[in-house]
Amino acid sequence: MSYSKDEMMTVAAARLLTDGTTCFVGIGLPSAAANLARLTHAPDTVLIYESGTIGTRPEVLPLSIGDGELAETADCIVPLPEIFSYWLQGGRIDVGFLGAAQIDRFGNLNSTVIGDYDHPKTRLPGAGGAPEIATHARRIFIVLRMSPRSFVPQIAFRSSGGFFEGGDSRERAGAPGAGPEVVITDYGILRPHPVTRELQLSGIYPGVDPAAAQAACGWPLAIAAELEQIPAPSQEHLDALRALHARTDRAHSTLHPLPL
Amino acid sequence: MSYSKDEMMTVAAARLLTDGTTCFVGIGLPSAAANLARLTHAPDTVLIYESGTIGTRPEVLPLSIGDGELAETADCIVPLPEIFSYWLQGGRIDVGFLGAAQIDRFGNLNSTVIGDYDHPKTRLPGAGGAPEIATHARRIFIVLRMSPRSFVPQIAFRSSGGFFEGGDSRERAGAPGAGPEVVITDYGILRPHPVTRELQLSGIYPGVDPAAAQAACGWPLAIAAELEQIPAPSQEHLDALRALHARTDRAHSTLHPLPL
Amino acid sequence: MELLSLREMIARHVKPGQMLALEGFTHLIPFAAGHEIIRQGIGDLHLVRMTPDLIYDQLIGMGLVRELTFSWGGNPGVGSLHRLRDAVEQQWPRPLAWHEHSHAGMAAAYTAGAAKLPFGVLRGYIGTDLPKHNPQISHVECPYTGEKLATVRAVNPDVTILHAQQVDARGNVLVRGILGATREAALAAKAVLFTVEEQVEKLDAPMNATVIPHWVVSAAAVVKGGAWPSYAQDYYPRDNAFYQQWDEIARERGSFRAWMEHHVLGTADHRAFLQRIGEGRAAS
Amino acid sequence: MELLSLREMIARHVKPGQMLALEGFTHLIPFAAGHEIIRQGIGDLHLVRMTPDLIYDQLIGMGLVRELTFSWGGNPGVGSLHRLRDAVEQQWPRPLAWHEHSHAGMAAAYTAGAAKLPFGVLRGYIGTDLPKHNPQISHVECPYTGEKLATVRAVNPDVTILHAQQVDARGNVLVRGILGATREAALAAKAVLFTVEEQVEKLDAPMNATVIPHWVVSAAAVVKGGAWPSYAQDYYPRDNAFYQQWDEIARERGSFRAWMEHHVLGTADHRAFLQRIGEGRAAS
Repeated sequence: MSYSKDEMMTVAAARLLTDGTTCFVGIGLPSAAANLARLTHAPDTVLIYESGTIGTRPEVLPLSIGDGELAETADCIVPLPEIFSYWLQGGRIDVGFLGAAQIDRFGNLNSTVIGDYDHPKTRLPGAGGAPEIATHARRIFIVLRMSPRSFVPQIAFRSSGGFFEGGDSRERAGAPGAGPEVVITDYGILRPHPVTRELQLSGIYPGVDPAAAQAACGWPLAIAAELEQIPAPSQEHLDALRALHARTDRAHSTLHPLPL
Repeated sequence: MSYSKDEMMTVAAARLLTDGTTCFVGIGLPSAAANLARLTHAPDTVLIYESGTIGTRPEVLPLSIGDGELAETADCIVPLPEIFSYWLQGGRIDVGFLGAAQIDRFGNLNSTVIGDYDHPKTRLPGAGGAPEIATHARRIFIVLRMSPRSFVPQIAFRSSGGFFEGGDSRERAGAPGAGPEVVITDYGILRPHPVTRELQLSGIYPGVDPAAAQAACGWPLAIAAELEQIPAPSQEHLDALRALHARTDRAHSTLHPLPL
Repeated sequence: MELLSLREMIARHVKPGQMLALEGFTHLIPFAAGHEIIRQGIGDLHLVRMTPDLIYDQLIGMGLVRELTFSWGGNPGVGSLHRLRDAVEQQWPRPLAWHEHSHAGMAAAYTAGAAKLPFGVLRGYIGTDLPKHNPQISHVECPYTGEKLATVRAVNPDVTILHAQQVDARGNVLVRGILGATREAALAAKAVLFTVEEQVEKLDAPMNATVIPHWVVSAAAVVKGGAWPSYAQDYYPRDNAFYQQWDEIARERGSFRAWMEHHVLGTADHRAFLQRIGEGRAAS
Repeated sequence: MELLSLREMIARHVKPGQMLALEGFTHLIPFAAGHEIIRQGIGDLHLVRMTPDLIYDQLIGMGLVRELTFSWGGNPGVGSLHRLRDAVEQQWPRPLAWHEHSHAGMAAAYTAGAAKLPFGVLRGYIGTDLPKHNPQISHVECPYTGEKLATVRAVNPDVTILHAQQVDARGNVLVRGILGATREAALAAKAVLFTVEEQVEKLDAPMNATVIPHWVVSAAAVVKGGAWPSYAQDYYPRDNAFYQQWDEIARERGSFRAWMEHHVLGTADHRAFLQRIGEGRAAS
């Protein structure tokens, strides 16, 4: 059984979701992982997209966060301001699933700029829902492919906060949620050290050398005292993920008639 | 053609509404007057009840501000908090129609207590929507039967503000709306003096002696330089009002089957 | 969400001393749940409602209420709530502390509660005496314009109880018609209980219907007619005649007590209560 | 409300230098209206949108935009908005000032705008660098708890333009499906314009549907397919394939200009625009 790095990563992320979890999902890998969990071991995962759709069960992955599929399969649709006030800030989200362009050793994320903010080398899309997801969701899962360009000693801009300057600096700033619990990469899984809150390699995928993970990280990556050997994806997860991607590719490449 | 004092008062209030006016309506005489206007000379009056029903066209007068009739005939229904934030405070109401237990010479209203607030002689229902209607509606119409007990020199409690202490004290307090434009009574109509803002008798119903109005007022009621002779209700208005009340009485005395 | 009998739902989730909100603006007032609280004699309550209506008149008159937070305390279209007045004016059957808002203020307090903000902001209470008597009303300065605006302290009930039309097999609840501040009261609370007209396999809910998802509902009970004499849109109308009769029933302490004993304390559940109302109507 | 042609509605209501919001969160984005602004060359605009999307990429690339207020500036599910990037990184075709929020902050700014409050409050921006760069973000202290909370200055566009499914004979507008911040953007604005899929005698609106009443709508224009390549629930789906193609079209200045000239400047109206898109698809 062979599988790609992205498949391993998506399955590893999905497995972390237990059934009945209320999950605030961003587009991309987070959406794939959360839907994979819902379609396999966690059928009662409640998916919330920031477009205002609550309890969606899409058959294919949405390309945008507001595809019609999300509205049609939702338990309810609420105005977007309400998603952020009553539902996210209201403390009703168990897990916030985030991606980013860059992460630092304390799980702070940058999705805003590379270079100077006012005269950026590269302007990225920006923070979107992430700052308040990172603040309010009880637990934060981050999904990000590892490379020295994405796992950096110093992010150019803090779009959303993880453990801030480490230690208890997050709690002191008054953020209600517990902060990043896990960073799922294509090498393995990072978790914060319980005291310093610095991200450490805590789990490694089959056949991956921890030294390779360290080489892919832009800061000197510590390895946890007990390094978990993360199992390969099950056939069930792989089959479900591949079927989901196949359905999604078909749906997104379908040319619909123009509304003439 | 004979008519009652209440009929004269209701028709006088209704006539003040021009077509297309957006009107925030309370239960009782205001609701009767606004619906009478809608059913006669001002069919496009937009009625808004604080229950969240916008653009209602009830066939019978609601007993409560949230009767099903209001929901069934509304253009839309919005949550109650939104009525007060987006619609009233949002500056979208032309006319706020208020009643009260007591009024003072500056159009301030009391619907809270008679006697001391903490140990009241008579506890009244309270302010409800009135304080912010009185603040935000562009124009305020007040409907109240006149007597020395209701038109008083000093109200026991200011539930909602009219012209405060008179003069420009309302404007200085930052209330956006223009304040009470007219008080419709069962003797005639009072309007504020343009400078002092003290209410004066500015119009009198047919056959009513201005001295009788003065006797019914708890403060020395000034009479405007030009006292308007208000015409009697038209047959059309009277017929429509009586039919409305007859329909309403029938509807409210109908015993519905219990939901067993 | 768990589906329980009304008796069990109230017994399990409502405790003496709690802050309770039974909401519904004229529409969908959870009378059956209020009556069950009376039958179980759960007291020392801090009740919150925009419009106390008849159900709070009954709870207050039965001596179960310590505090009341509200914005309009009358019998809609009829007049006074005599039991509320008796409690305020004569401390009967026990003294009542009250915290009084305008509707806009109460709405902002629920909205802040739902958003888990400690306060709400409104351009409100200008020129009124209410802030003098309610320390939950204060002011804040706009950091951009310097304007002074009113604030209200958020309201976060221990339990909010609502009535609605339908619950589905998974526990999602459909609310149709006039909403009042029900959603805000629900989301502001630590626990949310529903009585509903019926359980259905799939909600009769078009896209954009108002649905409370199952995972924010603590428990629900099917109670047909559970809002009577208030109403449930598309099920039964408001019993305006009863609202008018209540004025007479509640005017005197004796007639009030007798009515409550016969109709509420003397019946086992809401169906028996409605039957007794029916018997009275047949006899008159 | 008056029903106009799209050309006349834009000509009459949209002026150079205004603050405009074309809202719709992925769904119901008013593309036809944006294209008409481009055809009429109305410039020097301050554009507001949570997600600038392709339509603002086009307006920016055509040099019509002076300022941008936003919270996420990408091509959803695809990547960058290349014209937005070019304006920010290279000041092409003109410099762009930008005011950046989080989604929660933008939502609070629209909500405050709709409520005509000068600011909105949120427990937000904690530990982020955004407040350092956006003076529209500040803080306020809770008068009850002392907690320091974030504020955002209200957003009140001169004109908000939206797309919706239906307008009825009296001018009421039905919006169905994902709402985003459309109602808040509408109610925050001084004038509200709608393009709609169709005019009907009576809206296909169950109780509690989202309807914008006729008297808050300044003008409406029937534009079939007016949200394409975004979508209109129950009318046509999002053209995800076009969103993916846009990445290639907009990557270079030349290909972008050529595409805009051929498809937008070179067509008289939205129908002609869609026909030209269709011709391109048939040829490929």
